[in-house]
Amino acid sequence: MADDLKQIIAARAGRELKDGQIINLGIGLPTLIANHVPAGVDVIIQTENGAIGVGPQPDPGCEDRDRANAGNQPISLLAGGSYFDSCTSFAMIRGGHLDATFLGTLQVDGEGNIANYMVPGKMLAGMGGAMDLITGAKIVHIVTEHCAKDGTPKLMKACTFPLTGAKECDVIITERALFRRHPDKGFVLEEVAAGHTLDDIAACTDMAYVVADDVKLDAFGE
Amino acid sequence: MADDLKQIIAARAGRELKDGQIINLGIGLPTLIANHVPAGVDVIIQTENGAIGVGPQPDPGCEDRDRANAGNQPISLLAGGSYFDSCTSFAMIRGGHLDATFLGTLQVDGEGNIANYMVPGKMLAGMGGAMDLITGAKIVHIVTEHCAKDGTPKLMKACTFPLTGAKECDVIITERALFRRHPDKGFVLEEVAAGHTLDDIAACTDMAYVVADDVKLDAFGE
Amino acid sequence: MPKNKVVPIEEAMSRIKSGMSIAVGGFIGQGDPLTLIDHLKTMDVKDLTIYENDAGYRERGVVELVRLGKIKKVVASHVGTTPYIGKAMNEGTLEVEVVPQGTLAERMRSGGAGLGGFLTPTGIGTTYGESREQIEVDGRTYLLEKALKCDIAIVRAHRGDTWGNLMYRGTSRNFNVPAAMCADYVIAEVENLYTLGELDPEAVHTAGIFVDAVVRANIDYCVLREEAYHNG
Amino acid sequence: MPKNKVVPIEEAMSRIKSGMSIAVGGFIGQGDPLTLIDHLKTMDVKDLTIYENDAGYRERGVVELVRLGKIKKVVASHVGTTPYIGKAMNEGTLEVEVVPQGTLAERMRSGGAGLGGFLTPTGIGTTYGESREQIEVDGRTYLLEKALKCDIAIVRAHRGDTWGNLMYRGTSRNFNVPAAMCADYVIAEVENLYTLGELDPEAVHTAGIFVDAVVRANIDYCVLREEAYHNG
Repeated sequence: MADDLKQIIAARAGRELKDGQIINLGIGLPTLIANHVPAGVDVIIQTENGAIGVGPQPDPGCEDRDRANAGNQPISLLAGGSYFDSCTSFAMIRGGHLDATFLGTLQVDGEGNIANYMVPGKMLAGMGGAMDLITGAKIVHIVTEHCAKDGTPKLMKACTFPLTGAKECDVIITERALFRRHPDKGFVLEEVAAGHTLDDIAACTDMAYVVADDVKLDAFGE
Repeated sequence: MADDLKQIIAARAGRELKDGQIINLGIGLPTLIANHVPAGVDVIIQTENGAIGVGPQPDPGCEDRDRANAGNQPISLLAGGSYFDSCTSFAMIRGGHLDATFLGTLQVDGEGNIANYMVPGKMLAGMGGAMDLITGAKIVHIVTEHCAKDGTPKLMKACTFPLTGAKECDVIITERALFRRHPDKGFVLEEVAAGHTLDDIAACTDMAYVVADDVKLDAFGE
Repeated sequence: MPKNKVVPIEEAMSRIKSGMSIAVGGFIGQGDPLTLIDHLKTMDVKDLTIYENDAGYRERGVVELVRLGKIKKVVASHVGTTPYIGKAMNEGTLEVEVVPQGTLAERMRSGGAGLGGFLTPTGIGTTYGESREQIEVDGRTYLLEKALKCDIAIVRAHRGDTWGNLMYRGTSRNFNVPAAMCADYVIAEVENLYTLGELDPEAVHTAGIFVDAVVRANIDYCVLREEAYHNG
Repeated sequence: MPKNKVVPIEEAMSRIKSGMSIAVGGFIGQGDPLTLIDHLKTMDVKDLTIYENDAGYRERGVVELVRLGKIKKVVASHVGTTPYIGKAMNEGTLEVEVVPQGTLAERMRSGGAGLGGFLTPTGIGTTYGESREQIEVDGRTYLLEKALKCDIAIVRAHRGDTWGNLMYRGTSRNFNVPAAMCADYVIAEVENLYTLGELDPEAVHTAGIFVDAVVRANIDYCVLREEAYHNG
């Protein structure tokens, strides 16, 4: 994914953060969201390999192999942070102690199903902590490029790859749009990024959704 | 139970200890076994409320309410000991990491059943950690006065009180005798304390047992 | 920056309502949250269900709440250290349920860890075991013990910071760790309150993520500790 | 006095035989027991089954043992950080089973804690979940995940004493804690070896009761740590 698209998505995702939330950011694009926490909002970042209170990346030369996130990037620890083992980490995650998680995906569908760990017969990375995060975090955000590299929709009628989580996705943020799932209406298109139209979104989205009455066009600009 | 009987039982139980064993001692009489560890034998004592490496009782004036055993007696901690929470404590106990436990009882029978936590309609103390200890420790020793206060046998044909553990007792040590359970023969009377005869033991023991070919009479004297 | 959870005791404890379930840390006085229990004695609540290893030691601890008629039921591994509990039970004013100590601790942890329960060999073949569903795994039979989730938890730590990171002292750690995990609202009383960053991040026993409110202990436990063995 | 478990690496590792299951601590290089893995590379063993969060990072870690043909199967939550694993799997020289990270950690802990398994909501409704027995508790469906018990565990600690009390550093703690619980024979390599009593009894992460052999690390992890981010 192009860096500028990543930054657009991360910036919009950052604006979903609420003051005081405890969050976990997946590897790759989701990690960038840490750079887009709005002013006046304090969030606490947990990393599933065993730390909470993750701070900014240390300056070059000050990294430490034993202070890293789940993507092996060096981290610092804020005052009040602590380290723990994997069982305790997933007690936090599975036990509903995280307010939100942000994860990338291969596919997501209108039922809230997420498929992001394997392409049958091709690629098996493994689900890592994603299955637990999707199950345990109070709000599950999918942050992803709207379409796959070959241009096919990632927001599907129904996921075709093995699921990482069933009916767990709450919010989908792409470089083109933001969808939020409501208990009865399913996914609602709330925002369309500047440069895109409602028709554009319809054309590149197989997933069932409804358009919000007050859908915001030319969004993502703030 | 009279103190001298307790000391006889604790002394004999102490001689069951092997160098390097990790053990847990129940509240009351079993705790006395710590004073009867034979010379040249080092054992490590775990207490289920959350310490391992329990050392001698501190001198008067040096006790500390936060360094106590499961019976609330003050303890010291030997070099190499550590503290932990109840989940970790029972991970040790249930997980088979203890070599032996020594517990008192209300009743025990020839099947190795142990009943030591309630008298229906009369007394409900609760099993505390005993059920886990009986299940998890590699060798379960029952240390008890041979008969109840009213003179009735505690070594029963079959326990009548609710069981704390089923078929888990390996060794029974009373002030009169030592029985060890063999896989096929059941409990074998191995030792009779000085001052008692084989007939005495038979008269005060309802539990089925066989007498060892090399049963040691006038024992417990060392 | 993690938020400051230090609140007046009245504010934290006002979450407790009649009929609620409360997990209580401590082990026959070792680590019992006596400041919070003392406050609860003054509150107009009743029909509480307590999950704790025991009910305190002699006349101190949850047993005091039982005497005041605030407790409907105690679920514990052992109530032999508080004779009044047996009396109340026999008089029919208190329900008591006893469960194995390791099982109770693990049930709390399971609730806090989002598990539905666990399979344990403890209790197989006993009357207690008959009260549980049995499940066979690879030829061995286990009891299915359900996760425990409480409305409130009250715990005591020796040190705590403003976000609720906690460190316990000696054998006072015990049930405070799992109790602090298993409730919707977790109140920690701390003997010594620290600024964020003062506690060693490698040595924290309960991370602040599990804790909702931090209250300063108003009991001098250090004096209590020294006196404990001199006054019998 | 707790016994001295410090032994030469050859003696500890000679317990490993072909066909055994081995739990490995660490997380994509953070806390991986590289001294022990390096030694295993020199040993004449094969058909090992590895339980680890991953298979190492890039070309370092358990992946090296896979390259040498010593590994039959890897059970991990993620193998994406070691591209060779996918290659070996596709070529049919290696079996790979992936399980959720929290499930794998908890399976190790359950094995070490004497439990038969646990009920987790993780994986419900997925293909993965279909490989597990489902159990309903109070109206909610869970997967039954079985406890894991291995023949051997190899872990790395930053500090350890002669009895095997261990302390980890930063995010290197991870799977080292549950791995050190779940095996019949647990080998810990320690970067820094301490005399009994030097480690704070309040701050020990893995108690020596879980550990069978202590080996001195022969890798300068402090140098490795400093170099890690400078050489890419």
